[in-house]
Amino acid sequence: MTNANLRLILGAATALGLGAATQTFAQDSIYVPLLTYRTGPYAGSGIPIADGMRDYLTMLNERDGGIGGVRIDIEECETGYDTKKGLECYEQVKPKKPVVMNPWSTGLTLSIIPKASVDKIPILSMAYGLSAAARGNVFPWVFNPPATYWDGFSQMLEYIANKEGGGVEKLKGKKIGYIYLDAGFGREPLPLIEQLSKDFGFTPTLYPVAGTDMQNQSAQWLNVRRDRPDYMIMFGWGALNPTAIKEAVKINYPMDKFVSIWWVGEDDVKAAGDGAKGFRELNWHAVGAEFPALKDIQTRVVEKGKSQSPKEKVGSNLYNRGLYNGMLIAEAIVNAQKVTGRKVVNGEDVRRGLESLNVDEARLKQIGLEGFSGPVKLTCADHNGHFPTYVQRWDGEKFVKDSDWIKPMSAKVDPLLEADAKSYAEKNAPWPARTEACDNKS
Amino acid sequence: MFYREAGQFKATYAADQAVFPIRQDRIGLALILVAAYVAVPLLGGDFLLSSVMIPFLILSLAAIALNILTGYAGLVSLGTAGFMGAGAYAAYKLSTLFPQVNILVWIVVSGFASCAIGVLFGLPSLRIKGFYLTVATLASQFFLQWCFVRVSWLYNYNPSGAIEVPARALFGLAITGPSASPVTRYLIVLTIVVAMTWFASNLVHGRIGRSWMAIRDMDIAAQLIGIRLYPAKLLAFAVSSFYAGVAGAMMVFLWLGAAEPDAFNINLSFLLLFMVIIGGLGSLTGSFFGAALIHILPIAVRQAPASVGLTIGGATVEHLTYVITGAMIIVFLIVEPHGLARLLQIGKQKLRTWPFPY
Amino acid sequence: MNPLYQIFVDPFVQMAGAPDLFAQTIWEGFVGGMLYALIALGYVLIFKASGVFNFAQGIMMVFAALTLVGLHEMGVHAYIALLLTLGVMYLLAVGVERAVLRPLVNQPDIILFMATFGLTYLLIGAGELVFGGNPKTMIAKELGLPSGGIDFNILGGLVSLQRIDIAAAVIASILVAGLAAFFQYTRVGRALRAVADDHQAALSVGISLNEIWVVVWFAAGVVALATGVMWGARSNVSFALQIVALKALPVLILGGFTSVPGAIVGGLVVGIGEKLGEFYWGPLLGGGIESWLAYVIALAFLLFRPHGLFGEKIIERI
Amino acid sequence: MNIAASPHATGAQGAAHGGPLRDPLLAVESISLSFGGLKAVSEVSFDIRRGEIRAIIGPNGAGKTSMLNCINGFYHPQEGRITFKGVARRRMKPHEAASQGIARTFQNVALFKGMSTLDNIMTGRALKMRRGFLWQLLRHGPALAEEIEHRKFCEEIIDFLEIEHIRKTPVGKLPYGLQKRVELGRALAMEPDLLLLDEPMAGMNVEEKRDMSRFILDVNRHFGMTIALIEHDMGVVMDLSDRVVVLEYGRKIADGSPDEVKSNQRVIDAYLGVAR
Repeated sequence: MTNANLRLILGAATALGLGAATQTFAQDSIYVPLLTYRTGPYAGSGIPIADGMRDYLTMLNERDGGIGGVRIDIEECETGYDTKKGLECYEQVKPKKPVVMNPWSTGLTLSIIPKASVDKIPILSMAYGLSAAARGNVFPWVFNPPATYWDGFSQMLEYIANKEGGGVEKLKGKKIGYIYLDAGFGREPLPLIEQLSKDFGFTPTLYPVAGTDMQNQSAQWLNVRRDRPDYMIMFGWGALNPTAIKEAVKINYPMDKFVSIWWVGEDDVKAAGDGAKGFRELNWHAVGAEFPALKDIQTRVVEKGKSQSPKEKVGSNLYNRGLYNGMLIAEAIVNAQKVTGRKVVNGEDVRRGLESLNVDEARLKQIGLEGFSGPVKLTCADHNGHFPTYVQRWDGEKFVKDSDWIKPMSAKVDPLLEADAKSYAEKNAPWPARTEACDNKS
Repeated sequence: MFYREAGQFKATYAADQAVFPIRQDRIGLALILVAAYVAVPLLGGDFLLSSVMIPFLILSLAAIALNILTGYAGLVSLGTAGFMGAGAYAAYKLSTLFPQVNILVWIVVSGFASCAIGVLFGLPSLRIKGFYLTVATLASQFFLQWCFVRVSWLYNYNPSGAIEVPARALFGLAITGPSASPVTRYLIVLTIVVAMTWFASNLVHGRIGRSWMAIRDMDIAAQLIGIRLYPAKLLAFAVSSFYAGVAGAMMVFLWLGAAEPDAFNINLSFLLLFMVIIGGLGSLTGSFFGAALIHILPIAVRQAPASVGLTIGGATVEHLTYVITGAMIIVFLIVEPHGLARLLQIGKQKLRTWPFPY
Repeated sequence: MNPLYQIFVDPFVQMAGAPDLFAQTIWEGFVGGMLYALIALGYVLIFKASGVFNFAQGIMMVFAALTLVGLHEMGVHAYIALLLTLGVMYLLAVGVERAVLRPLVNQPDIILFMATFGLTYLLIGAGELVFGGNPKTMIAKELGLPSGGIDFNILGGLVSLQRIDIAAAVIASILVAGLAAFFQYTRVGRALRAVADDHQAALSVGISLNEIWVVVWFAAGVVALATGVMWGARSNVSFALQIVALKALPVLILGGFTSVPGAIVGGLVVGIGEKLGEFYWGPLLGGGIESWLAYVIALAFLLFRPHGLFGEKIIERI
Repeated sequence: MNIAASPHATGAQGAAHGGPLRDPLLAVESISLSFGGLKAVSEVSFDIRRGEIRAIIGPNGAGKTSMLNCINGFYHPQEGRITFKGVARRRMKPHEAASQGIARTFQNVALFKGMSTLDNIMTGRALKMRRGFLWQLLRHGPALAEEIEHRKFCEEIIDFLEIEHIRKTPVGKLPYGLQKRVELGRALAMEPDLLLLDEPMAGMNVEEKRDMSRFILDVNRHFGMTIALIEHDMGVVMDLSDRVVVLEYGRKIADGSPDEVKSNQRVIDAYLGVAR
């Protein structure tokens, strides 16, 4: 280590550090950082999600002048879906007193979960991250509505059972293939599969795809061809999705028996051409732009050039996913204002706001999203809600609703969740016990 | 002008064999240490400590690890991240199996686990040379990453598939976990990095370092003067992966706070190689330079538009960062192929003889 | 079941039991291997002519495909986009020669290797900056590439060949034959072989090294474009594809850095080997072993032939 | 320089130049070496006696360097055996040859280009330095003492070779003549019993050659080091060496004192290129 070297770094770094610390923020706005990934290997899903989140909040600023009259200070920080960059973003936005953190990466979520209670910033990891975080009594600062991956898996099984004529007993003797990204996310359902296959008597066959081989899946699909599973369930991400759908088309796998978790975008399916018609995917919100809120976005944000999204992407599956996330943020803030009576809320307030979140059908209608999704209601104990989802079908042009709302198999999933939350707290002992008061016991 | 060695006569070989024979260098080093131990923690904010200094130091240590292997022993490796992972997972296993032992002990001891794995993957280096060996190290990278995903025992069967960092304390002061202050973590990282740099410096300036460099420069001649290539190369792998392991353990425990296998992916190996080359092959100082440039420069680039009041999308900045980093690598290689460390050396040489260079 | 049985008997029983699947596996491996071979060919071309281990070859593949699709998205007709992309690859070759190779001539191999790392980053950044970071769909249909499959009811079952894969094999063969003819029958091609043998000798017969470098980098760019189109059609066009390109490195180990036939044979060995390995032996380890299998095969192989399948054994002299 | 006084040095002190010589230090018996079908050395026998300067000469491609490579274990002859200090062997690894006391310099300088002159010569002490890894880590106490002791030794070599001024210069930047000298220094640092010099004067001007000749003679006379030498400059060979062995196409064609060799008809033919 030599002098010139470090002095230089120190100089630059001090400037950065002080710069970040001394920047002042007018306390007449609510600071909502959006940790997004518009670059890197997963940018394909990251871009529409980021646009959806951002556009919804921008629309509130444009239309209503913010929330409760207080402007939302929106700032994006690019993570590239990389935990290290994500942490840098976290540290960068922290001094500006963010009211809620949307990490949009499982790795980053895991990194900041322990920090949340210390930094007093609630984490909203919408249907990703740590499933066990649904247990509000263990993770008072983490929220992951509206469903966990375990819920999702059980809902897909339920869907399959319904297709077979209803009732889980119809799963008996069936062979169900599971193709997944061989990483934490795709491996998460494995214990559930092990248990449910015993309970329901189906035979699981597993097809892991390594992160480095997402674009090279012919061996997995040859295996599918050999094993001839009755149904395929997919937990894919990034380039895994389009490649898998193409390969499935290639081996003539019946598309109506191919169901995916909720991370497949239109482009992923389109790439496979006509053969992909009939592909199924789980979802909990509508696709399309025929909602008043989305129309407001079109007129007030996109057409004014205040969005980075191309016009035709507004209303696409993952755009609406981001929008739903934006809606949860906004509703949490609304709720926080309601609970605390303050207009300019902070992280602790929004945590309370999230814990007593109750977006029922009336409220959805009020915010211009009637029929966009099911109601969502969180409690102190349940930070997820385990809400029903539905299955949508690719008709060659767009996704259309293909099933009714399906409830998760909570009886099967809950014990696993409970055990997992307990084990997390034990492994991370001393895990702080919940001291936060509860506004919403039920 | 102040950088002069005039009047500093060395009466003993001991003085001349010192790592820093010139007095100003020793004073400079002392000043840096004072700055690092006193000024940075006092003046720096959380962002500076957590996102600039801690990653910088940890990456520097990892770059030293790679520099020992590549810069000193001449074995180009693309598997450093895998070895870092080995250290991180070892530290995690050890700290959860024996929570009563202090975590700092395990962070250091975990180096031995990655050391063993490094030696294992170093075994082919006897027969394989040059780029062939480089590609062979990729085998270790991908295989280790697969193990981190597949061997559930390594991450205690966590459904998240990740390793998490439990909160641990030393003498009642939290050193890992969320309540450990950035200053504490920074000082721990700094101390480990300084100590290990000192050890590395001793090693490379002595017999072992000379035999590594001899192998790097001309392995045949090295053999003919009695250096046994295989043990020396394996030792380089062992020391290098030990350092990488400790860096990996620190990365998870004192920087990231939790890690998925993807934290140790091939891109990290690439980045470390950049750091070593840009900083200077065969220079410990260079490892710090390289880490500074590759880690801190992009942060500066990301902050730059905002600080001058420009609003450029985060994605654009990210793309620009790639372009700038790439261009910079090429430009640096053209301007000074031996890295920043050599530039510094040349600068010092000029200062020494200034104003009469001849 | 006895693990030895599982490793040494069972896979072969399966192969014999379902010959159609076996044939299909070989075919899939063959197609994948062809593409690996093409990427490896790009490395070999450049290594032979300039001694540079061009790490950016993988990125050149993505960059070429991205340029093609990006231009098409901007409303350019597919074939014109193809021509323009070729132009871009030529400019890239000229640029690399001017800005990277020429200033770095006579530097050690490792320095040039690192410079291509810089090039990799530059191309990632530039590509995403211009065309955006979202993955794109390859314009296979617009380029007149066939789609769909042909099914053969043979071997007691079904062997299904994709038309696009057949096209890939045909195009790869044409490219290889074309390159071979180019080296054999043109002045620059012959000069190129001379350079590969001896830089000094080439200079002494009055061939400009700079010119040759441009030609070689352009040839590697053309190969990259072809590979990018094919691989892009198999999944999509995004920078994640570069990881696939890394698979060409074990191919290089097997084939040797300097041998064109080596790249082709090595590619096929790796492609077929990893498919067979994943399909028949993968399940023993829970599958997904393809990510490292090729590297480990190559590594094991290196221990016996340290200079690859076709690489020349170097007698060390002092 | 006190190489002779060091306990590791050979016992043969001050053998008179050209005088009666003792037992052979090294004997080469019917060595054959081929690469593929190409015979580099075939059935060559000769010996090197303690304390002498033995020259190996021959036209280009005669197998001289291959011969040296066999002696220090870099090549493994297919046939024949080599007896060094009374121990016969056919296969040996280069580092074993080094530890038994064979050092050498190279036709094309094989210095460690990235290291300074001093470090190159210090590397020659590698075999003599014994402090283990842990001491090396600390570089204090015994490790430092050892380092300094060997530094002293190397400084003596540096003095002897008159290269004090380039002590800290990276050898890659030195002119060729100096590099050759540093290489000799590195070989001397090994305190070998047998020193193999492969064209130590190639590419040097007259003055440099004179210096180098002086160093070689000094090393031999004052320290009694046995030297085997390949050289093309006949004047130098005739002046320096006690006995000369002549190779052509891998075969020995003459062996004897410089005068004998000079008048040997086959040698004259070989050098004049008479067709046979």
